[in-house]
Formats: sequence, C-alpha cells, structure tokens
Amino acid sequence: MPAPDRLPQRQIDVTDLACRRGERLLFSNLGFSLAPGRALLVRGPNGTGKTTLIRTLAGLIAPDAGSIAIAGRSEEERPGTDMHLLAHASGVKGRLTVEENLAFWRAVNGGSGDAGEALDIVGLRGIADLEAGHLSAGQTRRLALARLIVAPRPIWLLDEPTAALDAEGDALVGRLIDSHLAQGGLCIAATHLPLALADTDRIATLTLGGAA
Amino acid sequence: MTGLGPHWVFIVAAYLGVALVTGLTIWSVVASARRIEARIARLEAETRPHVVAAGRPN
Amino acid sequence: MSSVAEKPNWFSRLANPGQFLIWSRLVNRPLAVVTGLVFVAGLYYALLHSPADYQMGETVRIMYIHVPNAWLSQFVYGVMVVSALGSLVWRHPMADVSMKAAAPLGAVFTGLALYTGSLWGRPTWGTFWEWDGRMTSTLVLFFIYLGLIALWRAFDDQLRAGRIVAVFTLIGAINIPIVKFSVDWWHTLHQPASVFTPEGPHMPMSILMPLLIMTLAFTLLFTSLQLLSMQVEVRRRRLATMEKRRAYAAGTPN
Amino acid sequence: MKGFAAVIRRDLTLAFRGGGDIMTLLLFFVMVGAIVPFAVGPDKALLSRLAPGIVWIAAFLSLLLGLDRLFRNDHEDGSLALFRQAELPLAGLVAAKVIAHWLLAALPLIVASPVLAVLLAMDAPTWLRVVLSLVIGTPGLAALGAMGAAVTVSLPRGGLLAPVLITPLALPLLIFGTGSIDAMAGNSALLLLAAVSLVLVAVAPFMAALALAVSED
Repeated sequence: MPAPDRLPQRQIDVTDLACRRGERLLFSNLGFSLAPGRALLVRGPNGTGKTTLIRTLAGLIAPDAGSIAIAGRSEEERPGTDMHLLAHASGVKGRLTVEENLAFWRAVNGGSGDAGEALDIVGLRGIADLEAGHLSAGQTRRLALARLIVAPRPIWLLDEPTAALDAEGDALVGRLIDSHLAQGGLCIAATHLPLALADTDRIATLTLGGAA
Repeated sequence: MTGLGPHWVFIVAAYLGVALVTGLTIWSVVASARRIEARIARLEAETRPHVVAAGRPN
Repeated sequence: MSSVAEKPNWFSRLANPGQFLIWSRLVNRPLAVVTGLVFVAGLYYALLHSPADYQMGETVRIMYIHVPNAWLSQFVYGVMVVSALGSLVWRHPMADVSMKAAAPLGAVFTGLALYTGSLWGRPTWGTFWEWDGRMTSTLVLFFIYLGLIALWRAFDDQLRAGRIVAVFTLIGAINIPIVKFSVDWWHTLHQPASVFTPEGPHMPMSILMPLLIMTLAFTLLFTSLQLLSMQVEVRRRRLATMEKRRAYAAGTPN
Repeated sequence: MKGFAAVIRRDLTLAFRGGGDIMTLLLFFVMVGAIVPFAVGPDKALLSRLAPGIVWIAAFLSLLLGLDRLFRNDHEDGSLALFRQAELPLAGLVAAKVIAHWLLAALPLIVASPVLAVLLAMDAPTWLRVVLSLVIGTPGLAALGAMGAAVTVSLPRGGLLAPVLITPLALPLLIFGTGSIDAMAGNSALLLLAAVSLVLVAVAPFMAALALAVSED
C-alpha cells in the first residue's frame, strides 16, 4: 500500500445541479456533499446521466444549473489539478510501452509517486517494457489505475472503474479506493456493478433517473 | 435613360443582379419560415390530444 | 404520455427565445415597410436625382450599391464577432442563433460586393476582375464566410456547434486585419498605380447623399433579414425538439 | 514545465515509432514541387521565377496534410479530457504540441528544400532566402494549423474542413513568405513575415485550447 501520508483535505458540496444531454434533461436539483475520507456511489440504469455527472464534476462540461463548490483549494491552484478522472477512454498510447505511458502521465500530472511501485500495485511490473498496444482491455484499465496512484490527488472521479476487469481486478479497485479514503481522499464512482469496499459506513449512494 | 451606351449596360446589370439576389435571399428566408411553421403546426396537431392532457402550455 | 413531458425540457430553460419571438415578430412588418421606403428614396436619388461623377461619368451609380454591400460584408462579420463573444463569454442562448443567422447573409452581401465591384471595375479597368487590394480582401472575406457556413453544417448537434463556430469566428476576427494589411502591401508591391475611387468624405453632397441613403437601406435590409432568420432558427430548433421527443415517446412506451 | 517537455518527447517518439508519417509528408512536399514543371513546362527561366511560390505552396499543403494527426487521436483515446487535469494549463500543452508538430512537419521540409531548389533551377542565394523565409514563416503555419485542427477536432470528417477554414487566414504568411524571397522586396517582407508568424504563434495556444475545451463539452 502507498505510504499513508495525508492527502490535502477537500470538501465537495453540490447544490441543485441540473444537466442535459442534447435536448434531454438528465437530472435536475441534484445535491450532495462529501467530506474527506468519504465515497459516493452513483447508481442508476444506463442513459440517466452518470457519465455526464462525472464529467461535469471534472469540469469538462458546464452544468445547466446549480453549483459545485470544492472547499480546501488555495487561490492560485488551478481548478482540476486536485482531481483524477478515470473515464472509459484510458488515454493510453498503443505505440508507447507501459512504462513510457505511465512516465508521461506522471510528468504531465506532476506526480511524485514512484512509477515502478505503482506498476507493482496494479500487477503490471512484469510487462513494463511491453508496448501498451498489446495489452488486454483489463490490463489497459489497470495501467489507467496506475496513473491515479503515481500522482496522488485528493479527489477521484471514477466512471465505471471496474469495467473490463475480472474478479481480481474488482478487488484491486476496492483496495485502491479503501486506501485512498484512508488517506483522507474523496471518491465519486459511477457504476452499476457492486464495489468491493471494506467498511461500508464511509459510502453514500446516489441513484439517478426515476427517483431523482 | 439615353441609349444603352457602354456604361449603362454595367449599371443595369449591377442593379438587376443586386435586385435579383436580394429578392432571392428574402424569398428563401420567408419560404423556410413558412415551411417550418407548417411542420410545427402539423406536429402539434398530431400530439394535441396527449399534450393537452399533460397540461403543458402550448 | 411519458414522464418526460412534465419535466422542464431544455427549451423552457431558454426562456428568452420565446420572448425574442414575441417582440421580433411584432417588428417584422414595420421594419419591412421602412426598409422599402428607404430603398425607394435611395434609388430615386441614386439613379435619377444625382449628377454623373466628373471623372467616372455614369458608372458612379454602381458605387451606390457596391459600397453598401462592401460595408455590410464587414458589418455582418462584426455582428458575428459580438454574437460569438455573447455565446462564449455570457453563454447567452440567443447569441449562437444570431451568429448562425448572420453567416449566410454575410456571404450574400460579400458576394454582391464582389459582383458589383467587378461590374464597376469593368469600364475603368477593362476587365471584370482586377487583383486590387480592396477587391482581393473582399474575396478572402467571402471565403471565410463560406468556411464558417461549412463549419456550421458539418455539425449534427447545432447546440454544441454554436460555441465551436464562435471560437473560429474570433480566430477569423484576429486574422482579418492582418490579411487586409498583407493584401494591400502585396497589391502595392505588384501594381503601384491603384485606381482612384472616390471614397473619402471629400465627395460632393450630391454624391454622398444617395450613398448614405443606400447604405442605410441595405443595413435595414440586413437587420430585417437577420431578425427573420433568427426566428426561423429558433423555430427550427423547436421543431427538432418536438421531433426528438416524438421519437423518444414512440421508442419507450412507459 | 516537466509536462511541457513530456508532451513534446511523447509526440516525437510516437511519430518516429509510428511508421513513416514524416516520410509521407516529405514525399508529398517534393512531389508537389516536382510536378509543377510537368504542368508549366520545363523552361528553366520560368521555373526559377516561380520557384519561391512553388516551394511555399508545397510547404503550405504539406503542413495541411499533417494537421489531422495533431489533436484527433488524443481526442479519441481520452487524453485531451485528461489534459484538463494536468499540472500545466491546456494552452501550455497545446503550445508543446504545436512545437512537436513544427518539428515533425515543417523542419523536415526545410531540410528537404535543396531537392526542390535543384528541381526548380533555384540558384544558391535564392535557396538560402527560401530556407530563411521557411524557418521564420512555418511556425506561423503550424500555429494556424493547430487552431484549425482544434476547431474541427470533434468532427468525424474534420480533416477535410480544417484546410478550407485556415487557407484564407494563411494568406499573409504566403504573401510575405514569397515576398521575402525575391530580392526586390527583401527585408521589409521578412520582418513582416516574422511579425505575422509571431502573432499567430502567440495566439494559437490560447485559441486552440479554448476550441478544445468547447469541443469537449
């Protein structure tokens, strides 16, 4: 497990958020708040805006209404540099080796973690010099997870983190989130699959579509 | 207008050309306006029974 | 009817297109009448009441419809830049509607400026096309307008298209002055003697008057067409929403 | 700052490792120059008079060819979305990509220009002025290309549209570029070329970053 040094503290408060995709309004007056060390599971059938919510929190999409307040940031810090987005597209270049991909994201995200150790955790250390194009979907997903470890940041926004992963992969995601929360990090995960997390009292659940 | 001297041809051509093109532009904008209004009217006529039930202001 | 009908769809959020439709429809008729009147006055002055120019003779009458179009080709781009800023900076929903409506009009007026310019140049330069500074800049502006229209049509989701076209409109705005300067520099390099065209205020009132009236007439024409095109665009998006909802309602009979 | 170098290094490794992208651009550049004599006839006097224009048009078209590669695959494999969370602002990363694009697309052309100099009967001093004008002018072309590529990144057939959008805006570079080659206009054109090129290079990262951010929406 990475050294449990405390992550910078962040608090997320979302108040009556509304988002639309094209003409369809996905959800409206959505609110929740997340203290350090907590996780939020976003449930709901496909097409109810789980991915849109994650991308809106990541600042990629401007919401139609409502506000997203993230406390704990210093002024000159650029919004978004204290969060990681794990999306369907993993940002991995096929012609670069596993190591080069990770080194690239470590440099771009100003990461301080050790690349070798991160690869160890996700179980890719053995094929570090293999071109990423040969990786399976599951291995590519693990490489994307390594990107989160190598540049420790307080807020994790995960969109279907366990997609393309086997049972062992699910356990890995659970362990990573647990240790992230233990360090005082925040995690918002959009998934319709169960997440293997240790203590469940750190988790809140938000269901989109229908009930909202 | 005296006979069509060398210059008059160009003046007439210029004014006619401009008149024709602006006329065409006006006509095309008005025509598309009318076409869209007609389609909207037809659609609203189709869904009127449901829409009124849902109480949505038209 | 599915639950979607009750939920406020994005259209009601854009409240002001509704208001825009109301007031602009009121303006349509009177504006058209005023434009017609100003045109009648302008044409009367331009064709019948003003003298022939001492240097260019009767062909000065072509100037009365060339200059307004040349002025509009730049004025309309200005309108698009303001709308682009409105769309990007204030995210005003009507901004990209006005930008989309203005582009084809801009192209039409620029095309007319080229057409009348070449006819005006024919008696003086002897050819329909002369690579002089102003005409070439107008030609480049014409290509930029066509490029913007092509960009608009390349997108299927018109809502997302608005802000991307706005960015390119601003990129164009930064480059147009540079293009104008470089074309003028290029023109003086290859053809020092440029044709004297009575542009400045030193024109006698008898020629300036028709020019001003015709310019006003064409600007009014643009304004009325712009408003009408914006209404059409708003209604077109309303239609698209209705057709999408019909597909959605048909698709999921819940 | 590390991110800046990392982007350039990554794009360079990708290009060198990824098959003959550079070769195709070079081939296209030389071929465009080489076909002109077949079109206008092999008369040497005429060719050497047209040579500056031909070289610049060939360079301009080759740079347009390499445009599509600039942001498209980063957009498709999700890197662009992740760039938004990078240490360096998006404009910085776009600037790095423009430099990488220049190194990969424009520099090889300048290196290959002697081939065209020979084919188009260019004498040595003219060729030197051609190289100088290309060195100063192509950064502007690369920057303009980046803006065109950024605006059309989310369009499936965007590669077709970007050249149409940026060609009218590239005229100043073409005019001052060729102008700076023939001895008569000489220095004033070169200075103006440098000015336009600098303006475009300064503006491009911010406008392209804005276009990329809006296309991600």
